[in-house]
Amino acid sequence: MDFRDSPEDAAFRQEVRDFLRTELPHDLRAADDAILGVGIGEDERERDWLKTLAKRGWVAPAWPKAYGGAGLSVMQQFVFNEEMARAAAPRPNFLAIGLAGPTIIVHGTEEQKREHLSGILSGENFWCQGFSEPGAGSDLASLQTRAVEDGDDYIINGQKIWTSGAHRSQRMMLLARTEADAPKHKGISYFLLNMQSPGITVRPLTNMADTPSFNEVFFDNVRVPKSDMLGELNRGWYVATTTLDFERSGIINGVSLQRLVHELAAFVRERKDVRDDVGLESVRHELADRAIEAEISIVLSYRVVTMQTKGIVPNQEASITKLFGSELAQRIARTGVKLGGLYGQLRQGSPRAPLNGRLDALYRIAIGSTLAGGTSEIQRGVIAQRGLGMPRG
Amino acid sequence: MDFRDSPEDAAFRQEVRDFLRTELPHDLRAADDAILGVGIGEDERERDWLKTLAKRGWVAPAWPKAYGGAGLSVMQQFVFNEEMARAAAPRPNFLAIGLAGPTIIVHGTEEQKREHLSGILSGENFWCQGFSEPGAGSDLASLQTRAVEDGDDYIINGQKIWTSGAHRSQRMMLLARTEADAPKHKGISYFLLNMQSPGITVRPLTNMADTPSFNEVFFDNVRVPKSDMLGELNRGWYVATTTLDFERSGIINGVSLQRLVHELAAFVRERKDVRDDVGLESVRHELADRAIEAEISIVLSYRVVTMQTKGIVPNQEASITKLFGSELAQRIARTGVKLGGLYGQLRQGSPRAPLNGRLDALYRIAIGSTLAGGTSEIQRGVIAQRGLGMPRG
Amino acid sequence: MRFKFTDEQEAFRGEVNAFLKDALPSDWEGADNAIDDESYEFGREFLKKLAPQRWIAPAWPKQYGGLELSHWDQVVYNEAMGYARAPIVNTAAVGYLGPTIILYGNDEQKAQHLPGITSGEVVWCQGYSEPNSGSDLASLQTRAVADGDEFILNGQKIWTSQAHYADWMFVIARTDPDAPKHRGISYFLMDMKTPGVSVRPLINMANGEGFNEVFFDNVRIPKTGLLGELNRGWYIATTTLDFERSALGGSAGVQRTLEDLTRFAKAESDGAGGRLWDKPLVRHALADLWVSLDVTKMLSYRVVSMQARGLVPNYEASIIKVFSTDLIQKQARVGLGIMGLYGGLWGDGPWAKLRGRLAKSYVATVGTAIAGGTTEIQRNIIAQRGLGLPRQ
Amino acid sequence: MRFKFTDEQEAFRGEVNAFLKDALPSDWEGADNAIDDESYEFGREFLKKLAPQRWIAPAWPKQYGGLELSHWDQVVYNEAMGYARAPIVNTAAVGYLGPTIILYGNDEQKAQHLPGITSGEVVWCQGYSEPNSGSDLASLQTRAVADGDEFILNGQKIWTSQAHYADWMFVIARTDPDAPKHRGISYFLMDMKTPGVSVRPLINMANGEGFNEVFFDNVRIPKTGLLGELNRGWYIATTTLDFERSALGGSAGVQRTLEDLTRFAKAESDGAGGRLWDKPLVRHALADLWVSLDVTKMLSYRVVSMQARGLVPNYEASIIKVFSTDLIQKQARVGLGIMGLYGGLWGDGPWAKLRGRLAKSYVATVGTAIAGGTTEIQRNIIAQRGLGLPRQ
Repeated sequence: MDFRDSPEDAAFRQEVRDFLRTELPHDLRAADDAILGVGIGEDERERDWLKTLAKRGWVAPAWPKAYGGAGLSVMQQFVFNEEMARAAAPRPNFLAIGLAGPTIIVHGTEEQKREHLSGILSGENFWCQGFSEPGAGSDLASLQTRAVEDGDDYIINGQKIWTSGAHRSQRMMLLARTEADAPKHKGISYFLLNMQSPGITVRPLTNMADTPSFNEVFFDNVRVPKSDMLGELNRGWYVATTTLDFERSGIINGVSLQRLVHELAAFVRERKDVRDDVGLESVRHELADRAIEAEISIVLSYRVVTMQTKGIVPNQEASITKLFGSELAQRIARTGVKLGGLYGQLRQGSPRAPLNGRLDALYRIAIGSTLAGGTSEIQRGVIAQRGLGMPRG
Repeated sequence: MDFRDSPEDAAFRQEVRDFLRTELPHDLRAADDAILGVGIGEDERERDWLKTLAKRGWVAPAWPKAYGGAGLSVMQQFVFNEEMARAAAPRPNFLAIGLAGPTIIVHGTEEQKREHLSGILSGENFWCQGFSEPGAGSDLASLQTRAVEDGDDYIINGQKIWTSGAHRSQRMMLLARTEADAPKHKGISYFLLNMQSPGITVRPLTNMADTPSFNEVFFDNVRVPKSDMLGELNRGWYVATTTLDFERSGIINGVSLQRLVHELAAFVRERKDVRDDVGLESVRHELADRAIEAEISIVLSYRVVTMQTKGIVPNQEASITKLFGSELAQRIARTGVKLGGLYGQLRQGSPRAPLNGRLDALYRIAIGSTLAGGTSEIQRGVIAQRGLGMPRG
Repeated sequence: MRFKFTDEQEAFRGEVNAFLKDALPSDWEGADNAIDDESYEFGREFLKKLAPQRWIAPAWPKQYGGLELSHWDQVVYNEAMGYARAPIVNTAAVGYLGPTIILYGNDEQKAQHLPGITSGEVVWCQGYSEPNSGSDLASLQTRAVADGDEFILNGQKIWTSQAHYADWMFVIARTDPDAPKHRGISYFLMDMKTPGVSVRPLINMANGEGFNEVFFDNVRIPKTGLLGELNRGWYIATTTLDFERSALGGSAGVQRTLEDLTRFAKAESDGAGGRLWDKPLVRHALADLWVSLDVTKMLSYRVVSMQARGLVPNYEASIIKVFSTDLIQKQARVGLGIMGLYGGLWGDGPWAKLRGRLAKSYVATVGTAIAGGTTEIQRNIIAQRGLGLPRQ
Repeated sequence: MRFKFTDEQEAFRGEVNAFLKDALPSDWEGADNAIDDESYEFGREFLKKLAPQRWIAPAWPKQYGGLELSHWDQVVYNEAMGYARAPIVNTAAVGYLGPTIILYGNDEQKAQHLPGITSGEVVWCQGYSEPNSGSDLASLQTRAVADGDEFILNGQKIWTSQAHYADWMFVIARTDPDAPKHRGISYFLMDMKTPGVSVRPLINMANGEGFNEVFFDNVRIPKTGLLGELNRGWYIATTTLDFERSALGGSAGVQRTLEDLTRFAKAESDGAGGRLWDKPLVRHALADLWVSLDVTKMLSYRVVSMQARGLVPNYEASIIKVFSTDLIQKQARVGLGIMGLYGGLWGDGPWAKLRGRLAKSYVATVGTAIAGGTTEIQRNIIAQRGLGLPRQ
């Protein structure tokens, strides 16, 4: 067992670190992005930074070189993501780079790859994920949105919910039912829907996390050409599992959390009034606990990525990592707003908000993180089953 | 609403307090008893104290005066118990005074009352409760011990478990099945079993709490005369519910817990090395939390006793009181052994054990208190049902 | 001992409830934590409806527009208002300022200010906190310098609730910079329309502009605006006032939300053919909230019982603060966990369950835990006064 | 990065397991936390079986009877021993004293003492703590006064594990009362049979006599019993020794108990037609224990990885202490809650499930949490060294 980077990984880490030190403008460094997970948007300077990344193939470092990526190994991707987080560098949009692109690379025709991949890599095209529907809960395959064949098109009717970023997306990864009578997993097709098509209505869901905002998306006789179907007719669920696999294999990056804990420590070191208000010992112990936990989160994610590197599928190991990380994010947020005192409640953007309002953002988002991508309850179920050998609950 | 003693209750409280101050020898004061719940045993000086109590009718203050009690109201009993706990006075054995006696007073014949009550009041006769059996869990009525008629006797065969104090008892409140084919609640009879009868074997269950020790009791063709049956044949379950009602109406006495918290505070005030070891602020805050909770426990028990006084049956109010009190006892124990440092782990009797080893005793007993008399889970079920209007879980 | 409200008190509760049924819209689901213009306007209108009953400041002496309500009646009143989630406006004036004027004000000041409060016409904000003064309020830096018949005020306040809506502010400022810090402070009554006063909102998490910064740039306050003696303002500001009863019965709102949450768990599917409230984890979580609520309620009643007997609650009041803050935060977290993604929605959309109340509570409680003394400070009070542990 | 043991390490694990299968009775359920005469005798016999493999002190240099086992091999060894719940005897000699003698002892001392340890013949106890010295060990009061070829020892030690069984004690005592407190202490090797030594057991909760008080009444130690230089004993006692590897892989025992507990939950009825492990509350509780166990294991591996690379773990080791202590206590509490009344039973009776292991662990952990630095102290280390917060 060895907890060290291999010599090659260490060299790569150094390369990324050097690159970030020399190329990333200092005022673009902000941990907000790593926490919020929004990704680079329309900001001009961030778009310049995206071009800098593109020169190395580091916009989509996991993609094969043939499609404009860097073909990094699983471990190198992890190292890359760690260093980006440590430097608080703005990152390309995950939905496009991490989900849509890789799914198209696996299942797309040559035309589809040509049409979509470059727009994703340039950061011009945002994507959203049209999987969830109201009432379906965690059983995604019970979706009701219909796609009916009509000449060269399909006509879509129905509704999606919890669609992050739908309001600014050019395309949607859309699942719709193309065969009503088939078993639920076998009548679904996967479309690369143009969000400018007539009949689409996007309505924001006002929520406490605000960013990335959730939306409802309504389809009223929306036409999607057959050429925008990804994979085969009625085989869309299998294409979707590829997307979901990419989504699930995302590893909680303990480095962002650790960075935040250290920023909190710095905040406390500087602010005597804060220390006085909450009592120094409480502060010490609470921060110490969070620091411990952030380190644990890092070690746990190392294990998952090491397993993936070897082609082993992490089961309860992934669940433990996710459970621990998401609950830790909540604890850090609570510790943070508590230490921030009255200032801790100020919103991002308020000039008096400590840590540029990241406490506020994390506090509002972290409560959702135990829900998104499998609630804590589900993770505990996996652990009971795979770790302790209990039957399904 | 008024949280004060009524003038009568206040006068009575003062009377008890004066009595305890003048009559209770100082070196008999020890909170151990209140925590352990053993009651006065064979100790000569404690027996003298029992006689002092007897002069006022305060051995069994709840019993009617006709039977040697003081006929106190529910509230007066509570006040009496509080003052006894505050003074850390040794108390008469609860199984005999609190359960066996009152049940006999309700259901016994004149002969049975004559035979048993005076031995209970004098402290000569100890009683144990032969209800639980292995495998029956919380469904007491599923008991398997058989009593078969044979001339003027019944012959008992079977086994009981968790029988506190069986090793030193003269009598047992015994439930046995007298009609095998009847519905389970309707074939049970209630016996006042002489523990000196041949065929009884008492085997201690070695357990971490040690005192009051649990036992198994085995019956091998034990003869009990028909005159020792309490109540009617096959109606024993209804007699038993009387006993169980007396058992359940026992109110957790927050004063014992509060006393312990104050003793802990005194211990910390005196012992600088303890404060240094655990850090003063931690100590302060942890003790403050326990002090708060002890006061809450007291207030909650006041409410229950007030309801009883008015003839209202406390439902979720009793469950809340019990749940909070028993979990609090555990927290106080944990706080206590932690603050005691290495000394906190020493057993009762060890000269270096702080607070005369009461920390040790409480720590070992408190973990069981969430099980005895309805586990915390059951209490939460009652609260969900009666407090929040949910269906049975 | 008595653990029941009297028949008279229950009758009074019925009277308040009947009024509320009349005064609030039939589909009233409650005021939001976040104050916006519309809800604020609604609150001011509601004040006007309260005024004829003398229910704006019911604890005040009758001669100043109150009813001299007993402590227990005030609990009944607050519980009814809290359970109905009636709008809350001008609490600082009713709870702090009015009683302070009654105690320290001269006749002119009483005549000028008290009727406006009890009629619901004039709304006040409180100017105590300053940036970086932390919990040591007395270290304030705002200066007031005498100039003829006026004082000239310069400096800044922070965390001023509803300053942007308020008509007047009661404000403390340093009038003798050379005196020991507690002895050079005076207490002023200031019209917010005075030139030189500017307000900048502090956007807090709850999406509301509840808090503000207020800046004073050569603001001229007439000498009639000085309350009590010069340089004695600190002692006026820190007087414990028997009229502050707004906290009594405050758990009624928590109870209503818990009932809402239970209804939610009853209505929603558990995804396995049952209802959410069949799940043991949900049942236990809600039962634990009920226990905490019950505990908090009992503790408040005890404090009221003490006050009603003329005793001054000491650490007993601190205990409530610790518990109720914790309860509201726990309720928000547990509630959001039970509600899933839907819990995070707010606004009027069809998916926002319980109108986003739990989400709003989750973010609003960040401030609550701090305001009025942190939990740690309360614990220290208990350790010291309740247990006799040494000061730190 | 590598998260797997090598094939060689796994082969070594097999070797240790095969040995244990042979050396322990077939129905071996594990050593008890509480040591009694019988189990102690069994432990000493077990030591004799380990000796031929050089497995008593496998990390020691070969010339002194060890195998110079690598850190990772030691983890494998400890995990196998821990999971088998093999008896633990003489750890102070193997972990602390032996390496100290190797470093500071003269040739005679090495020849006299080391072979007895690696052969399993001689058992040692540690005489550091004194009453009221708390965590400030250096404030010790036991005196050693030179007298001809001897030192005369007077005073008292406390918390001396297994003093009543030990053959020898390594003990620190004050030899210069006028020097600053760290500079007047010397380090002695003392035969427990020396006249004037008396042992009094401290009965602890676990019902065992693990701890003792040891009294010295004019105990004469020959000058050959002085280890290292006079008055330099404090520095010897506090040397961090690279040979102390007994803690590595310590979570294996916790894992076994968790597996036992899971089996219990599988076997027992839930009283409603199912098994205990069907109850969501039980499932979640056990899953949470598994997470904590896994976390503790990962943390230990990280420390080993550092040590294997020659780095000195600092607060990383403190972290493990905090977590594993908490884990064992939590496991005991959760386990007792799941097991109900049966969990509290111990001994060999038919109703004592898992042989009362959880009950014993519940009471035994009271000492664990304190020994070796309280959790609070560990947290302070992390706050200071890991986060740069100011000292208190």
